Amino acid sequence: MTADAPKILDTSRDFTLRVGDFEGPFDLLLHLCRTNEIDLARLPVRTITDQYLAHLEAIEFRDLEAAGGYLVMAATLIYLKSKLLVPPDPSETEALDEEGEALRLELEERLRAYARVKGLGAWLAAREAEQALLWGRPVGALPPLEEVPLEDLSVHLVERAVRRLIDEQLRRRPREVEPNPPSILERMTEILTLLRDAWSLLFSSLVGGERRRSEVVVTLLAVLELVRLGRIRTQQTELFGEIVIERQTGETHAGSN
Amino acid sequence: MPAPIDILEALLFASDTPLEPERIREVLELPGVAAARELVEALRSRYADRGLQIVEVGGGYRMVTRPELQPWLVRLTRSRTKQRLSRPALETLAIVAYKQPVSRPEVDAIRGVNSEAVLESLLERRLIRIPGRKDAPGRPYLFETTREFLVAFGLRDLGDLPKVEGELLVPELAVVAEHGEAEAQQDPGPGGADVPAGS
Amino acid sequence: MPAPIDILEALLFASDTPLEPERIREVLELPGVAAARELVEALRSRYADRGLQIVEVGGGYRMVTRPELQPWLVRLTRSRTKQRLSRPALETLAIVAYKQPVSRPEVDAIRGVNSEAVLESLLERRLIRIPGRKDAPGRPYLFETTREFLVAFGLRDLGDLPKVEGELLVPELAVVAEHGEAEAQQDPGPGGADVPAGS
Repeated sequence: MTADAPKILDTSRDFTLRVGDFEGPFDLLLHLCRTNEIDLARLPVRTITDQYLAHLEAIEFRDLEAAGGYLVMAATLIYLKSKLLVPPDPSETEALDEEGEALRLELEERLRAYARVKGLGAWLAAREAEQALLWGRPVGALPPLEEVPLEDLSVHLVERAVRRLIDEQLRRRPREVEPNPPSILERMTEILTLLRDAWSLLFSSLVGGERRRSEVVVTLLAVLELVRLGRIRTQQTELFGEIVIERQTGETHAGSN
Repeated sequence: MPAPIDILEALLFASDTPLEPERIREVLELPGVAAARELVEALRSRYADRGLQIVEVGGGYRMVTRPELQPWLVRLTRSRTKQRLSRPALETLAIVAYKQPVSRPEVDAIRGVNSEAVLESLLERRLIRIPGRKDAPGRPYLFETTREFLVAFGLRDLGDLPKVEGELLVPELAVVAEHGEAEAQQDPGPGGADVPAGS
Repeated sequence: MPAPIDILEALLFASDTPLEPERIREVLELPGVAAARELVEALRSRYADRGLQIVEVGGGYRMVTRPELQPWLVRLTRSRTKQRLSRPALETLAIVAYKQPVSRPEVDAIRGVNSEAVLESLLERRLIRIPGRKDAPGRPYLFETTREFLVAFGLRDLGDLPKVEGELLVPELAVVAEHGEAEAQQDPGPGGADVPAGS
């Protein structure tokens, strides 16, 4: 690197999405398994779900996007636990139906994979510490590159490169752009704007036609956050039924912003 | 003419990257790579029990200080402390090392969290690079480790990594993966745009 | 405890500036500067007739290669660069040549991949240079070819570049890339880009 060349790479934005002391839902789950000395090959769904939820309450989420990952995991665990409430064979305490068992197996497998990654990370850390004791030369002492003539150069190479690029551009069709999944904040604003004109909204109408999973998750989190802020109320009259979203009456108490 | 061993000493001293046996052979016009390795061994014994040593990393040889001299080197440069990698960075690096080339959605899926910021900082440190894009929806960037990675961790090659039992699985249809993929599709964005493509 | 002479060897090896006798005395906790100088002399005789030597410059000591080994060092540098320019490098150079002055986001957009590393290596080879910044969001650096470029390719001036049919367009994507640049500029993080990971 020439010393006088300005740094063109200056992207170090040191933002981390750490929540509590855990680097994501797997990290938390693995931590719970470790502290309980649980064999990953037999995940006790009931215990682990309760502990996971308890931890979730203790964690302060400053980042809604990160919270999403934790909530998805929580939903998975609760779903598994709900399946245990009606075991196919009442004599067994932790028996899941086929689907539940498959889900549990996947969870276990992913936890095991994550545990391996953590182990490897620790190995790398030890390696790094060892290497930190060794010092190389701060700069090489080789003759600078510009004293070395480049070989086999011909302007036709440059010409050919530019031709190739132009041809590629002609061939390339316009890109189809996927609509961006909205952020939770954007979705919250949208909901509030819609509620200015309508008394109530259906959750399903907010999610959009394609029903992409990311959309549903973002919308649900936005709704939950608005409920928490006291800006809206929700009603669901039956299980898996439509969720109705209403403006919180007496809106003034939440501040009229 | 200077002795080949002295020339080798100067070459190792001057080179800022590990010196492959083949390049030693070429520069010194030795009959073969074996002769190059022999010469390195001879130089090694010259440096036995001294302040410097010759290590094999990243497919070549490098001259470095002995580990026990670290305290004095720290004293010399006072402020210079090496930036250690964070735990998330090390874990992400482990995934890239074992599954390379690997895309961000895959890394995200294994870690269960968004790895964009971590990958970016690893790119910045030149520990990983982008060999291209994956032929998958959204054409996400692929990542692989660099030679600097081998050097930084004192590895001769990727075979020096510990064996893992079982595989690091990439969940096929995991929720996280799908979410990540969706994100990847909306253009590289600020992060994606700034990643160096290893040339 | 390691021998002072070995510590001194490591210090001289790892220091990027000449080492004053006073610094040596301080770091090694020697009784006086004279003792430091004596130690340097002892190390010097260890290196008599070898690939490296210790010279006194700018009021301090430095470890350097012996001048008579320079031809091999040049050969080593050449062995590294003997290959032709890589395809990405040529492509990037072509873009700079035909669209100069051009910013990195624009180069990125045309190539569809990040060109930072390639641009850097071209800068290093002095085939391109930075005449200034673009008056655009993020004020990205501009690149243009150098005289060395003309010399290397045997051109009298840029008018000697062969005409090509059609124009090289900067795709819309440039907006995204430029945005990335903008963020990078506003937010210079703690560690610079060039922190060598290993050494």
